[in-house]
Amino acid sequence: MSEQFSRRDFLKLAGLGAATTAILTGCGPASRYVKREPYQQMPEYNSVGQSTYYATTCRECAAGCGLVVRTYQGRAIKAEGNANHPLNLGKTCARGQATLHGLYNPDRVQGPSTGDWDSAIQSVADAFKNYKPGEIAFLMGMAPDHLFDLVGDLTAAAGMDAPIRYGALSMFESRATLSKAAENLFGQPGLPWFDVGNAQAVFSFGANFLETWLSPVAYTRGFVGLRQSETKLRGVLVQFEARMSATGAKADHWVPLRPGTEGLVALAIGKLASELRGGATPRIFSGVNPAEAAEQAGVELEALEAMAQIFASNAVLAIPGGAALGQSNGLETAEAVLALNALSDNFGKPGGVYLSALAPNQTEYSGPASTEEMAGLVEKMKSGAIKALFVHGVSPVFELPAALGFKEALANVELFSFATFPDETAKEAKHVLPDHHGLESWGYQRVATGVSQSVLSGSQPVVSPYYNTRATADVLIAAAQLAGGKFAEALPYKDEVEFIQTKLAALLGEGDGSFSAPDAATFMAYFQQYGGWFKNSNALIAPDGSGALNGSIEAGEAEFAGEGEFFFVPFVSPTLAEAGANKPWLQELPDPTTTVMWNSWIEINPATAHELGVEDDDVVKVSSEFGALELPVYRYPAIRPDTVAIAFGQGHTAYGRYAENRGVHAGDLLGARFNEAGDLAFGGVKVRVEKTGRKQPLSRMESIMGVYGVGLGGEEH
Amino acid sequence: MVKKFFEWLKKPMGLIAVGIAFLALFSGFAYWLNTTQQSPDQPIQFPHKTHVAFGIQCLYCHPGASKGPAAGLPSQAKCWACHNQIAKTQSSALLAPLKDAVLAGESLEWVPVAIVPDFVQFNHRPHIAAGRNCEECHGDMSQVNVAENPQVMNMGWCLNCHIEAAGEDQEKLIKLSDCGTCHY
Amino acid sequence: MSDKQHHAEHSHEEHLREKHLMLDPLPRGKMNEMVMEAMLAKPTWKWWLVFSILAAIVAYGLFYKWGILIMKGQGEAGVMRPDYWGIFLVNTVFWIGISHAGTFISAILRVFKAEFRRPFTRAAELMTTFGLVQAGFSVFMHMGRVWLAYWLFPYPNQRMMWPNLHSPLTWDLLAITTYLLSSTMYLFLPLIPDLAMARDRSTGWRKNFYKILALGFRGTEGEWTHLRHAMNIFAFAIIPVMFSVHTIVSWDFAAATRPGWNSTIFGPYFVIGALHSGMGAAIAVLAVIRGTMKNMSYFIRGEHFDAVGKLMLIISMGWAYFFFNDYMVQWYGGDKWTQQLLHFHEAGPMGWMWFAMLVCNIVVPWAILWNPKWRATPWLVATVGLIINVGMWFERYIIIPVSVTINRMPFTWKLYKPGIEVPMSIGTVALFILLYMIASKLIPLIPVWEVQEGQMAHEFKKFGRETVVTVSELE
Amino acid sequence: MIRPEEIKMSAEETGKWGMVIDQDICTGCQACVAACAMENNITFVGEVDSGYGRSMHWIRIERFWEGEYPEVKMTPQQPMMCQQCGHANCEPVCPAFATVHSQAEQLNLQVYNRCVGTRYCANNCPYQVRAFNWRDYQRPEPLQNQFNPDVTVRRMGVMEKCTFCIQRIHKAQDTAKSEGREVRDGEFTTACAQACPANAIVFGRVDQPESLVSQLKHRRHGVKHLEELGTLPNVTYIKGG
Repeated sequence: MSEQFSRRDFLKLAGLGAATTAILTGCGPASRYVKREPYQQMPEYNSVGQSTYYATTCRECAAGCGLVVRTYQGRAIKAEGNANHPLNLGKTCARGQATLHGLYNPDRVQGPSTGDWDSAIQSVADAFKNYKPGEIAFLMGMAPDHLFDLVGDLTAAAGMDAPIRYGALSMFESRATLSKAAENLFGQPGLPWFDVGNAQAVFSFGANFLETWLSPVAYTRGFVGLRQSETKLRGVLVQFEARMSATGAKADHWVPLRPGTEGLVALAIGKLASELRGGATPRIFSGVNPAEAAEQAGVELEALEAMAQIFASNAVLAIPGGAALGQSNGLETAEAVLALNALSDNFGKPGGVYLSALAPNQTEYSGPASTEEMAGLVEKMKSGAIKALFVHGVSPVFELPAALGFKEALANVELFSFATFPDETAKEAKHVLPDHHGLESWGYQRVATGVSQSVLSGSQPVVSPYYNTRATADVLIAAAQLAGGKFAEALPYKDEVEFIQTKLAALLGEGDGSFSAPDAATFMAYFQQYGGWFKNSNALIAPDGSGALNGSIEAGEAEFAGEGEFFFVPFVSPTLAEAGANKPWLQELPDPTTTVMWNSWIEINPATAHELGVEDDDVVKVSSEFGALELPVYRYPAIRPDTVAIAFGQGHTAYGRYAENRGVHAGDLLGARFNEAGDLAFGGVKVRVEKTGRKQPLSRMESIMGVYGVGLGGEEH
Repeated sequence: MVKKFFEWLKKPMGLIAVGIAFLALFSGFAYWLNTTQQSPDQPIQFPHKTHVAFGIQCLYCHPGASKGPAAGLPSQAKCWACHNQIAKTQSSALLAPLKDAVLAGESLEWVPVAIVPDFVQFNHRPHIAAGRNCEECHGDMSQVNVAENPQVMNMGWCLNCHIEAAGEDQEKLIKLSDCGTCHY
Repeated sequence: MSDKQHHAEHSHEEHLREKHLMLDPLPRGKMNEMVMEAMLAKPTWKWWLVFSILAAIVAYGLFYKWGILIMKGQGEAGVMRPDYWGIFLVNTVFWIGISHAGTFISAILRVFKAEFRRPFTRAAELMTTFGLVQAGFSVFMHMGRVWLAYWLFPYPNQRMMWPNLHSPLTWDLLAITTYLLSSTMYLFLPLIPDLAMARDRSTGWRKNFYKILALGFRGTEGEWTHLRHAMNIFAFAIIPVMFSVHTIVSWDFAAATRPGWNSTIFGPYFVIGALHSGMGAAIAVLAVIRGTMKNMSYFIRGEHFDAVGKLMLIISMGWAYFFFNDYMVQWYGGDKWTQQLLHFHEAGPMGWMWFAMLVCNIVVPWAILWNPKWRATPWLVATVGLIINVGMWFERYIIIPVSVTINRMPFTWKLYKPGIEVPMSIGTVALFILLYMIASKLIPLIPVWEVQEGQMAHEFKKFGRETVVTVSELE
Repeated sequence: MIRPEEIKMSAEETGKWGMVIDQDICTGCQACVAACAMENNITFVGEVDSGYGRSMHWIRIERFWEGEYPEVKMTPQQPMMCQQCGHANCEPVCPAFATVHSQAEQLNLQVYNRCVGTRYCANNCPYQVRAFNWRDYQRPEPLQNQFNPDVTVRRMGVMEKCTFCIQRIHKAQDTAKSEGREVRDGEFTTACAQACPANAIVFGRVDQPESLVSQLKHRRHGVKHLEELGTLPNVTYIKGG
C-alpha cells in the first residue's frame, strides 16, 4: 500500500484535503469567486502589476502642499508628500493622508442634480443670460486658485462682481487682520511669514501654527528648527492663550491670559523687556502699566516679568494669530504683537518677520474676504440685489456663523452648488453640479505662505473620475460658450486644461525656475511631473518696520457679547478642520490634546467643573446670546477657570454618514461682531454653562483612569 | 409501518439499499468536490497551446512576472494589435467575444486560475530571478488550451520548493522559510 | 447490667446507626432497589418544568448566543484593550476548579480510605466531567476564530505547522484534554458494577443501554479484582494529573508578564482555590440530590455534610493562607505597577467584589463551619458551598478582567463591562445542572457496591462493656 | 527560538530594523496615525467601539499631564507602536505560532491567517500595542478601492499590530536585489516616518553603525521603554531637548 502511495498522489490527496478545508473554513483558495478585468487600453506610464505615482496638490486645505499619490490599476492607494515640493518637503499632515477617504467616500455627490450634464450646463448658461451681471455672485473656497482665476476672468469680462473667497479656516486664522496689521505697520498688505526655525525664542500670542494655522506642515518644520539646530541652542517657545492648544502643549511656557488681553500683555512685556535691556522705553510701550496689564490679563505680574526676562535676553519672534485676533480689538493686538518684533530688530532678518512671497503668477497680495465682507454679501442676497449665487469649494451654510443669516438669505437667490460632497449648502441648492474630487482634478494652487520661495503648486488627476462629476472649470467654460457673447469671449478655451496651459504660458520665459521648458506643452508636462513650478531664490519680502516702535497703539479692552460668565474659545479641530468630518479615519483620529474621537466636547477647567457640579461626560447646555448647544464635558486641566472651549468641525446636518448628526457646531454660538479689519470677533462671546443632568460618554483614546486617575480609587491625580 | 421498514433494512436487500444510498451520497459529494477543482469557465476558451506554438513568449503577454508581484493579463489593446490583422478574428466564433468587447469598449472578465489567498504576498520577480521557469509552477502551456493548475498551490507545496532551493545554505533557509516572507 | 444500662447501651448503638450510613446496613438487594427506584421514578411536572426552563436557557443563552458571538465576533462580548480576556476565561478557570473537587473527593479520599466518601463519589465524579464540559465550552467561546480551534492540536499537515509548545495555552489545552479523558475513565470504571446492577433490574431500551455500557460485567471474582486494580491505578494516577491541571491553568497567568499575575505561588494557590470552589459545589449538589430524589436521605446523611464541612473549613483556611501569601509577596515586592494594581483591587470600582470575595471565601465558612451542629445541617452547608462558589468566581473575576485593567501603560487602562458573556455564563450553569438532571435519570447516582463494601467492613464489637465500631480491611 | 544563553542584554547586538522617536519635536498631530491607517488597510471602528478601547490604531500617541493649573504642562507626546522586541513577550505565548520572530528581518511577525484569536499575545504585551479585530468591520463601497494590495485585509477574530511596514521592507529589498546592491539607508521608510511633518520618527537599520537611526540613537540620550523586562525593544525614544 505504502509503496503505491507515490509522492504525486500524496500531493493530490493533500490538495483534496486542502479543498475540503477551504470549504469548511471559508478561507481557502478563492480563485473561482474572483473575476479579473484587464485594461482595455493600458494607460501611459503604467505597467502591469506596478504602481504608478502622480504628483499633485493636496486640496484638504488651502496651504498647497505637494502630494505624490500612489496608484495601482487605476485606483489611488496612498497619498504621500512630494519630497521635491518646497512647501512640505515630502511631508503631510493627517488630513492630507486621509484625502483618499474623501476620494472614495461612500457619500459623494454622484452626478448633477438635473440628471444629465447638458441640462445642468444649460441651467448655468440660462442664469448667465437671464440675470443682470450685477445680480450674479461667485463665492469660492480658498482652493483651487486656477478656478478662482478663471472665474475672475469671467466676471471681469461679463461685468459681474469679482468672485469672493472665503473659508472657515481663513476666518479662524484671521487672515484679513494679519494683512491689515501688516499694511498699517509696514505700509504694505500681505500675509506675514514668521521664520520660526531660525528664531532664538518664539512668543506666540494665540497662533496655533502646529495645528491648522496658515501652513501647519511648513510651520512644524519651523518648530523643529527652533528646537533642534546645529548652529544654535534649543529655542524657547512661549504660548499666550487662555486654552492650551496643541501648539501650546509643545511650549516651554504656557501663559493662560484672559481672552482679549493679548495685545495689552504684548505691550507690557515689551515695556518690561525694554526696561530690562536699558535705554529709552520706545514710545509704543509708554502708555502701558505692566501691573495693570497683568491684573487685566488675570496672570501674575511675576509671570510677565519672567517672560520679559526671556524676551530681553533672546532675539524673540512674536507671532500674533488665531484666537488672539478674533476679538473686537484683534487688529490692535496684531499690530502690538508685530511691533514687539521691532524690539528684537528682526524684520526681514533670519529668525524674524517677513511678508510671504508672492506666487509666480501673482502680482499683488490678495487675501480671502473677511467675514464682514461676507455679511455684506448676505445683505445683498437678502435685499435681492443678488439673484444667482454660485458656490464652489466652501460650504457657507456650515462655515459661516448661523447668526449671519446666510441660510435664510438663500431663500432669495437661485443657488448653484459645485460641491463634491453633499454638504449643507448643496442641500439648499437648486442646482448641484458636482465637481471632481481634488485627486481627480486639474489645477494649480498658489502657495500663500509657509516657504521662502515663490511656489505655484500643480494638480493633475491621479485617477479618472469615479462618479459622473465634471470639473467646474469645464462646466463654466461650456456654459459661457453656450451663453455666447461676452461670456464666450471671456473663456475662449476648449477645456480646463487649455485654460491652465494658457495661464502657465506666462511662466515659460521666466528664469530662476525649478525647471524650464522650450514650449508650453513641455512646460505643462514638467509642471505635472514635478507637481508645480517654483523659483529657486528666496522671494520673501522684507518689510519696513522702522516706525513700528514709534507708533501708538491703543490696545483697548475687548468687548464681549452676552451676559454669560465664561469666555468662549472656539478653535478649529486640528484633525478635522472645517471639512474633514466626513472622512471616517479623521473622525477616528484622537484629538491631539483631549484624545476624543468622533464627537464634540466642551473643555472646562476641573475646578470650574467642580463648582458647576459637573463631571466628565456630563452633558451641559452652553448658551450665548446667539444660540445654545448641548454637549458633554471634558475636564481639561489646561484652560483658564473662567473660560470654556469647543472645537469647530463637527455638528454637520448634512455632509455624509460619518459627519451627519455628530457632535455640535461651535459656530452656532457665535455672533456677527467684527474687529477693525473686518474679521469675525469669534472670541468675543460670553457663554453660560448649565448642567442638564444627562450623561453622554465621550470616546477617548486615553484612559481616564490612567491619565486623570478617575475611577482608580483614592485621590485623583 | 415504520417498524416494518426498519425490519426490511436489516434484510440483505435492505442492507444493499443502504449501501447504494450511501455510495450515491458519497459520489455526489465527491463529484461536487471535483467540480470545485476544475478549471473555471472563461469568457473565451483561450488556446494557450496555439499561442505558444506561434512562438510567443510567456513574458510577452504577462510581462509583470519579471518585474514585480503580478504577472498580469494583457490589455485588450495588446490582443487586438495582433488579432486585428488576422482575418480569422472576424469570422471565428471563438474570437467573437474579443471582437465584441474591443469594438464595444467593454472589458472581458477573466477568471484567474493560479491564485493565492489574500493573506499570501506572492511576488513573481524573485522566482523568475532565481531561475524558475514559468512551467515549473504553471505547467506546460504548449499542451493545454484553457490554463489549468497542474497542482494545488498550497503552503506545503510552496514550502517544499523553498526548502529544496535553500539546500544547505542556512541563511537562505531562514529567509525562505520565514513566515514574514509571504505573510504580512 | 441493669435494664436501664442495657437500654442506654442499646440506644447508643441505635444512635450511631442512625448517624452513620456504614453502621446502618441494608441488604444489597434492598439498596439496589432503592437506587433503582430513585433513578426510575417518573419525572414529576416540577421536574419537567425545571428541565424545560433549563433547556430553554441552554438553548438561548448558550447556543443561540454563541452562534451570535461566532457570527458577529468577540465585539459582542465586553472584551477590549486592555481587557483582552474576560468572563469566558473566568468561567473556564471556575469550571475547571469545580471539576477538581469531584476527582479530589473520589481519588484522594479513596486513596486515603476515608469512609465517608462512599455514597457520593459518583456524584462528585460526574461533577468533574460535567464541569470540564463547561470549561471546554468556555475556552472555545473565548477564541476569536473558534472554527480553527483544531490548529491547537498537534496533527500532521501540509503546512508543516505544529502548535507552539512554548505557550502555556498549549500546555493548558493538553492538560485539560488529558484530564477530561482520564476523569471520564475514572468516572466510568466504578460505574460498571452499578450499570450491571441496573442492567439486571431494567427492561426495554434501558436494558440495552446498560447492557452496552456494563461491558458484560457479571461480578465474578476475577472481574472484581481487575476492576479494583484498574480503579486503584486510576485513583493514584489521576491525583498528579489533577494537581497539574490547575497548576498549568495558573501558568496561563503566572507565566505572563503582567503585574499581579507574575506570581510564583499561583500554582498551589489555584489548586487550593479550585478545591475550595469544588468542595462547595459538591456539597450543594449532594444537598440537592438528597432533597429531590427518593430514598436519598438514607444514603446521604448529616455525617457526610459534617465531614465535607470540616474539609471545606480546612480548605478555606488553606485558601486564606495562600491568598495572603500571594498578596503579601506581591505587595512586598514594591513594583509600582503591582502596587497600583493591589490598590485598584481594594479601592477601585471593583473593590466591592474584592471584599465580597473575602467575605464569601473566608468569613462565611469560618463563621459557620466551626459549629458541628450547623455543619451537619444540609441546607446550611450547601448554602455556604454556594456562597464559596460565588466568592471563588469573584476571585477569578478579579484575577482576570479586573487585574488586566492595570498594566504598564496607564494610557490604556480601562474597566471591563461584560456583554454577551452574561447570558452565556448563565447558559453554562444551566447546562451543568441540566446534565445532572439527565444523569440522575440515566445512571445510578449512588455507587451501591461501594456503600455495601463499606457496610460489610464495619461492625459493632463489644469489648467488655464498651460497644466499639471496627473496620476491617477489605482489599 | 531564543535560548537563555543567546539572550544578549545589549540591544545593539540584536535587531535589524529600528526606530528613533524624538518626543521633543513630536507635536502629536496624528499624521503618523493617519498614514499608518492608510498604508496598512487599518479599519476604523466607529464612536462606540473606539471609545471602548477597541480602536485599531497601530500607533497611539500618549500624553499625560504634569502639575496643576496654571503650572500645568503636557508631557512630551509619546507615539507607541509595536516595539519589535528582540525578545518579545508576545511570541512564546501564542499557541498557534501566529506571532513569531522573523529570523530574517528580526521583526515580530503577526501571521494573520494563522491567528485563532486567543489574544494571549496582546495580553502579554507590556506595551499594549496590539489591536484585535473585535468585529467584521465593514468599509462601505467604494472605500475599499483605497486598499493597499501589498497588505492583507484583516477580518474578524485576528490580532494585528505594527509591522514596521514590512511590505515596504520587502519591496526595497526586492528592488535592491534586482539591481544587485544592498538597501541604502533612507532609501525607503515606514509610512509613519514618511508622513511625520516634524521628522520625529526615523526608521532604519540599527545594526549598521553609519545609519541615521544608529547615529541618532547614540548621539542623543535615548531610552527604551520597559527595558527592565528584558524585551530588547527596537524603538528608542528621545525625551528631552
